[in-house]
Amino acid sequence: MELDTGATAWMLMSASLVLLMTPGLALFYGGMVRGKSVLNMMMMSFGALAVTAVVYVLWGWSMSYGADVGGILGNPFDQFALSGAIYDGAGEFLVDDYGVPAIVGIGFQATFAIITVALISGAIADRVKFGTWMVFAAVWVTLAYFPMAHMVWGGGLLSGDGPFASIAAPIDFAGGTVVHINAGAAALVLALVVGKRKGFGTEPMRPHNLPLVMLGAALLWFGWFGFNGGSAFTADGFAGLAWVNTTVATAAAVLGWLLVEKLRDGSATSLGAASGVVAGLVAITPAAGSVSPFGSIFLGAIAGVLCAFAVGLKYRLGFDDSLDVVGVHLVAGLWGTVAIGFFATETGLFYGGGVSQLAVQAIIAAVAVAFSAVVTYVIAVALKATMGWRVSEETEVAGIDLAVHSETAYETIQQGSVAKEIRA
Amino acid sequence: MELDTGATAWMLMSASLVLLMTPGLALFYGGMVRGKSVLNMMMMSFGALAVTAVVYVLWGWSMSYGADVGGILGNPFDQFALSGAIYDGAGEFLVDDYGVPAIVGIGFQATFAIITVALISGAIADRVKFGTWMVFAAVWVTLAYFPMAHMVWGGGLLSGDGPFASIAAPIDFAGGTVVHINAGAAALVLALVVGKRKGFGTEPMRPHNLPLVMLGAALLWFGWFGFNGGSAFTADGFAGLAWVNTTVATAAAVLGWLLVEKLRDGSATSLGAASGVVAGLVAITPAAGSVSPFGSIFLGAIAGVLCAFAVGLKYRLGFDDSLDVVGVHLVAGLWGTVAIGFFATETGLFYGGGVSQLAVQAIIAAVAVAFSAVVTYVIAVALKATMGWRVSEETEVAGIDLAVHSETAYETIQQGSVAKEIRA
Amino acid sequence: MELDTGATAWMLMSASLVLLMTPGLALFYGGMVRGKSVLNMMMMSFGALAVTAVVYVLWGWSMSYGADVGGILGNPFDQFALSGAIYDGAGEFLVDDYGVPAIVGIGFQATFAIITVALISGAIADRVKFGTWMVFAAVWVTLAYFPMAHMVWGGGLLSGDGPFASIAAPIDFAGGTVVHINAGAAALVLALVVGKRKGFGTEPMRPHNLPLVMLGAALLWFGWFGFNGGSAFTADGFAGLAWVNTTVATAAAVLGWLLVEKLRDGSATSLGAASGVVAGLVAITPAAGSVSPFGSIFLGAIAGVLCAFAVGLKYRLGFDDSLDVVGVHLVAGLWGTVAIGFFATETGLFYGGGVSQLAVQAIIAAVAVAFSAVVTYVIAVALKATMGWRVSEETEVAGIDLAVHSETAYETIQQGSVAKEIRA
Amino acid sequence: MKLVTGVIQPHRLDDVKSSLEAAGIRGMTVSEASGYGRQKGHTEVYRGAEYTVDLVPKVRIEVLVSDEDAPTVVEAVVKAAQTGRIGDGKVWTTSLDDVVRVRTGEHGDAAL
Amino acid sequence: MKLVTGVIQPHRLDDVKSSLEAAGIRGMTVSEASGYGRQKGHTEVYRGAEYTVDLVPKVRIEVLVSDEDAPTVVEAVVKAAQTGRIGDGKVWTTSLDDVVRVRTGEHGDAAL
Amino acid sequence: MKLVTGVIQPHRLDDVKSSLEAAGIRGMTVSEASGYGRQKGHTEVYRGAEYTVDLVPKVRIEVLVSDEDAPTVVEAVVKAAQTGRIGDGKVWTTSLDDVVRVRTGEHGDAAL
Ligand SMILES: Nc1ncnc2c1ncn2[C@@H]1O[C@H](COP(=O)(O)OP(=O)(O)O)[C@@H](O)[C@H]1O
Ligand SMILES: Nc1ncnc2c1ncn2[C@@H]1O[C@H](COP(=O)(O)OP(=O)(O)O)[C@@H](O)[C@H]1O
Ligand SMILES: Nc1ncnc2c1ncn2[C@@H]1O[C@H](COP(=O)(O)OP(=O)(O)O)[C@@H](O)[C@H]1O
Repeated sequence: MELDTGATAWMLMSASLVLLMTPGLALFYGGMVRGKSVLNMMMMSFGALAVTAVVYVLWGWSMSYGADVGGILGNPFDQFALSGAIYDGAGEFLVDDYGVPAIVGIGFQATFAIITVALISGAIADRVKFGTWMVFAAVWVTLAYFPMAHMVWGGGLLSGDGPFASIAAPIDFAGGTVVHINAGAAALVLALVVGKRKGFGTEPMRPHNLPLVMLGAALLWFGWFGFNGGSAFTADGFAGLAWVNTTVATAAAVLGWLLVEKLRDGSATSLGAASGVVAGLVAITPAAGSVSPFGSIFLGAIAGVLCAFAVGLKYRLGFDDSLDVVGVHLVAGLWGTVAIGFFATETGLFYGGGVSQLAVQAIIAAVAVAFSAVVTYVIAVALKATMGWRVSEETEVAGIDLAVHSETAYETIQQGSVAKEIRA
Repeated sequence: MELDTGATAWMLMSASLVLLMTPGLALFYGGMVRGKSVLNMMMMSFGALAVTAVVYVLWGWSMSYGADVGGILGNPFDQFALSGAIYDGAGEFLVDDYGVPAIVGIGFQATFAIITVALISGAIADRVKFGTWMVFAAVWVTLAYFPMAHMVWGGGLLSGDGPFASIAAPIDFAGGTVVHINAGAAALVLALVVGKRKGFGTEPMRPHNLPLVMLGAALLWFGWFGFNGGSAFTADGFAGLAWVNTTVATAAAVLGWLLVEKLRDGSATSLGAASGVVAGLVAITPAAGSVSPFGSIFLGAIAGVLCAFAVGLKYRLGFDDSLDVVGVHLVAGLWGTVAIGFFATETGLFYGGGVSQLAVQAIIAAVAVAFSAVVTYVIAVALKATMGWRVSEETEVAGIDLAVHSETAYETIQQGSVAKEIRA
Repeated sequence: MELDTGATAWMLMSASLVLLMTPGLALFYGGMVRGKSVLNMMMMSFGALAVTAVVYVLWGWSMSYGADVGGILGNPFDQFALSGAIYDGAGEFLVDDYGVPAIVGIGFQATFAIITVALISGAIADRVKFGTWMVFAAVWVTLAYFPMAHMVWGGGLLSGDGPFASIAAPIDFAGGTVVHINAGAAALVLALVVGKRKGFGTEPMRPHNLPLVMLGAALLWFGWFGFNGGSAFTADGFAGLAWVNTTVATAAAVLGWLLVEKLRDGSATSLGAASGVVAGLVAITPAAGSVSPFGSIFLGAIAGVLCAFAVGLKYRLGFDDSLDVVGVHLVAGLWGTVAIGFFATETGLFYGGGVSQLAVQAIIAAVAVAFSAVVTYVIAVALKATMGWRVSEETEVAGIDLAVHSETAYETIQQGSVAKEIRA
Repeated sequence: MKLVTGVIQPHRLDDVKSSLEAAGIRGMTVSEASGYGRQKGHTEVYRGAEYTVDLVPKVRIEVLVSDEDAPTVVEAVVKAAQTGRIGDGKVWTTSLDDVVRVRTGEHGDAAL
Repeated sequence: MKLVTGVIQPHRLDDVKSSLEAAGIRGMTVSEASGYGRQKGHTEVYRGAEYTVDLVPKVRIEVLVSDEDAPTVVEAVVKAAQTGRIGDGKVWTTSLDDVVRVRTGEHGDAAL
Repeated sequence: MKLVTGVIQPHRLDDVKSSLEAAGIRGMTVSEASGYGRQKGHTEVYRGAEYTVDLVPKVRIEVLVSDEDAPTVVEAVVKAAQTGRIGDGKVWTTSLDDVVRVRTGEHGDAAL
């Protein structure tokens, strides 16, 4: 295949956009925690980014897209450290079917692994050891993310080449299963294994900086154009359709979420708007290439409504999914994946496509939940038994930033006036 | 036309950049209001974004670019919900003259409608009902924005196909009339209809967070590369020229604004720099494709100087255009539109082009002001009589965030320690 | 050459990304200073941006890429105000060898000049006159940056056409010498000439807003994809390689920095993570096109470790490089430039390439340091003798924002309630 | 000497300042506070979770005065701060043993 | 009348409030403070430079009470704020000359 | 027991702390305040609109001491806070009825 500079330009840009999502998430999450733990929250994203990027180059790409092993994962040694993945035999850059150099695709895919790991951190805010988190990131991305990416996108069990394709070809345009269901199910399991924050449900734990949350949501949205638009793998009509669907579904989700709040709580909130943004983005992710802009309005609005209700579940069921990774990513990820069965313009129920697409979407969603939950549980329990997850109660009360990172996020006059010595 | 992936890549990216401008504006405006109303200010942008995106897909595109009705607007039913706007008869993506899929152009155009509505909100900060604003957004974009876009860009009265083109072809590269004059005139009318904030001109209403303002200005600048660069509709020399003109005019406007401040007030301020950024960006918007980088320096510097003076007018004339939408967008929008008559390298007065370009630019600017003002006035007065615009005086004093959104932007120790119950 | 819209799209985007880096730097630096000088810090970046953009269009491009004068600089009058640089004789846009219009390349190059000047400001935070800084920016970019760009990239002494190319072709992919060594050496000299802040080394000068620092680091990283990726001048495999190397080296640098902190200080900090980001980005800059992703891991990790130690030097040696421009940009810039001699996959020592590449890299690094230091010294001393650099001690103590810009960054309740009069 | 302390509505501060100036008092110290009392607080909602915040923003002012000025000052503060609505706050007076002006070391009424 | 002032651990504020309510006291004024004492502060590290911060976040509460209620209030505050760990803070009582309710101008015990 | 309260320039806090330590006093409570007095404030300008801010940042310190230590403490604070420039602030002394250490419930001088 010849190099297509236009496709390549768009994929380079898409990779850059998706990379930006992780710091965007750090702000989104960081603004939502209390002022005494914002740095730790942000560090969980930055740490996940650092670990995952290195791991991806070493064995992540190979485990996702290397030689298939049982339909579950790629062989990590096949293209270890990208050997054989960048150049062809003649030393020229390998180019994919869209005219995009393989190395660009590698970068693009790495960013998906990164954001998925980072997403999970919101469920266990304010209370876990940074070292345990860093080890978890490396292990989880290896055992849960890379196999899932292989199964769905790398020609594995949940792909068009897998066993369920006989019903209908499963659709996951940009990562409803691999990213959002995966992260959301992991978040649920982790929240349960790690346990509640001291004071959960009784003490106020309100967002300390809502403009930061809105900024984070904005950067996520911006980055998501790469996430969904780039999943067309070139700059064409599908990328454009994904772009428009992403925008309008997200807009509708904001309206849906705000409407629920206005009717139920009496006020449409800015946190609701920011949350609606994410709910809409998540829901449209798997569907962005197969639904119409008109359909996206409904798909998005329903996502907003569903998630606005779902975030309350944790109080009723009593698990401390601190920043609602389950209520937003798992719920909207499931909805978006299943909604394809209704809204896909070619195969969806509402468009006369029958129930087979719906069935296969439900199956891959269920398999994804189960796979992620089991793998996460094993890793989480193993880490609990070895390194331990929790910081001390005193640290939680005094603030994890200070105890774990020896920093406080914001200077106040008093703090600034009492340093005793500076050493380097 | 064949698909041009390069042009498409640039237009996808441009659309993404312009979309980012609205949250950028939310930060820019949000930092400028007091701490007790930052969330409401940001919500006016996010709300405008959500409403306009949905409306655009439903009838906005059709009213802008659908079958012409009297040179004023497109028929909203022609391509309602984008029917017939995405695919050709064979089910292939429609592609425009630049090789860009039509759906990409639809996304790009939607972002312009969104930011235009959001811009207006700065004039009526801190004091209006959120519900009224949301309704205004939907109605105004329908009655004022779509027709203006149709008239200027959709082949209507103010376009090269309209009656004034006999003098000279009117130039509005990226939205001096459609976006900035339109929003600026609407802002003036709305500020007058809605009325002043309690304490305007006597109580201090200083920006509560200037780094946020500067961040917002930066994101606006960044996004504006899509706004102006994307208005070349492909990645070519014109896009490059627009890019360079945008940068250098903006830089010159910052210098112009700061110089006025230094000489008049004694200090060059960061708010002045951020404001100069926007003034320069607005002024170069209509002109970016038809002036030289050298000319842009003067065009931009004059914009900075003009606006630095214009923002003081509201105190003298006594209208509460809270965040100077008139002083910046209307003034710089008018200047930029008219300046083309002087600086256009092919038809401008300074380049030997005579006065016909200048004349036609003045005409389209005047028509745009008049059209926008009249339509806005009717909508604003109708809403005043029905839903009402103003929150109560107590709400204004106590802070609109709390009363309208049940939130406060920043946590303080006291607030955090007194919650009584959590329900979901 | 024919227009290549794909290459042009990527270069337009890259230019936009690099432009964003300067406001990103403003946030990164702004968050690191005390709350009473954040606006001044940010203004140094915005001011450098405004001045440099105008100067670049006037004579910067011509001095960098115009007709060679002695291998040191381009003739400023050759293409003054871009005359002859945009269009060919027939009035068509000039297009470069990659199919990119020359005007796009001009925009891209301008952004490099801008960020380089802004970088220096971190060394002299909190204490210099804004007017002196603005003059310095114009003079320094003219006498230090444009010549260096000419020498390295414009076919001058340090380029592949220069005298050292007989040893091996010097490599500076994206600006290790021109940008980072240049800015870093200038920072060192300036810190020495300007002198220490009152209280340096004894009073606490902690970052006032660490989330702002992390946001700044994120925007820098995002922008750096244009910096390094765009330095391939088209959207191809090299751009992709640069993208992946940039990501993985940066990730490794974060891990390296955090590891040093954990072992030495007991805590991995968020400021360390943000600093590691920049150290990795700087180090990979010259090398991004000539090393492998695997090699980048080591190159980046070493950069993180080196810089984590280097930032302490200023306390020991007693110069007040306030925000560690030397410890990060000079050190990582030197390391990255020299590391090419080890890690370049074609000519590096570790890949059997012998020592000639290493030698030539050391030479160009040394020349760059010497050139920058001497030129900066002359300018700095001249300004000291004429305009003066320092604000008064009282201003430093009370806060430079208030004294120099008549602003304070954040509103507090008291400040908001005592204004006496508003005039315009 | 007396210390007159007032806890008042934040938006009355300017008027109190003017009123004190009118009474010839040219110094005071101000700080932020939160009050809890008859005036009810407010409710905030974050993702459907309702927070009841019963502290209300107030401003505390402290004025050092000579014994004879104390009643005038109390009067001036009360008058200027009064809106008649619940939550207007309290003013109280304490007797002091001594006051020193840091700059000069002066004691007693001379320090005011 | 008396003024009972307490400097306590921030996370005890809620309990103190409940305890005061239980004692029939329905008003107080709260402000942020930092304490320095036996409780040691902490160390922060920025780019390898170590900062010793020996001020610890505290909350100051002020309660105006009648003479007879003062001991009860002191007791209520101390009990609710006590964790037994160093840094629990101090409570002190001052006699007041007068208290005024700003809203009504009432003086003395009626103002409480 | 006495309460010594000082309103001082923020940048003198460190010296005051050292000075108190030297005098054997190992506890105090600090809070932010703004002062209004002879020291003039400053002017800010936002888009050409000028704001006159006449409150100046100060720090308030409170030290509980035994009756006999009070004069020493006042002296120590005044000395350390003095720069001789307008705006150095005030220090005043109040008599207390009682002090309690929350942690132990100790009363009086034992609570200090
Ligand atoms: N007993 C008290 N002790 C200290 N401060 C009090 C007391 N009661 C009220 N306050 C302060 O006075 C403010 C107003 O009191 P509140 O009872 O709401 O209204 P009002 O004084 O008008 O009856 C409170 O917010 C609080 O700051
Ligand atoms: N002499 C003092 N004057 C004023 N406040 C004090 C004094 N001593 C202690 N405090 C306040 O009480 C708090 C707790 O004191 P500390 O000595 O740490 O513990 P404890 O009171 O439990 O012995 C301090 O943080 C400070 O706010
Ligand atoms: N009458 C007063 N009551 C309370 N605080 C006062 C009074 N006068 C001055 N202060 C406080 O002391 C500070 C310094 O006072 P100022 O008059 O500016 O200087 P100086 O005390 O040196 O004469 C003020 O900022 C204020 O905080």
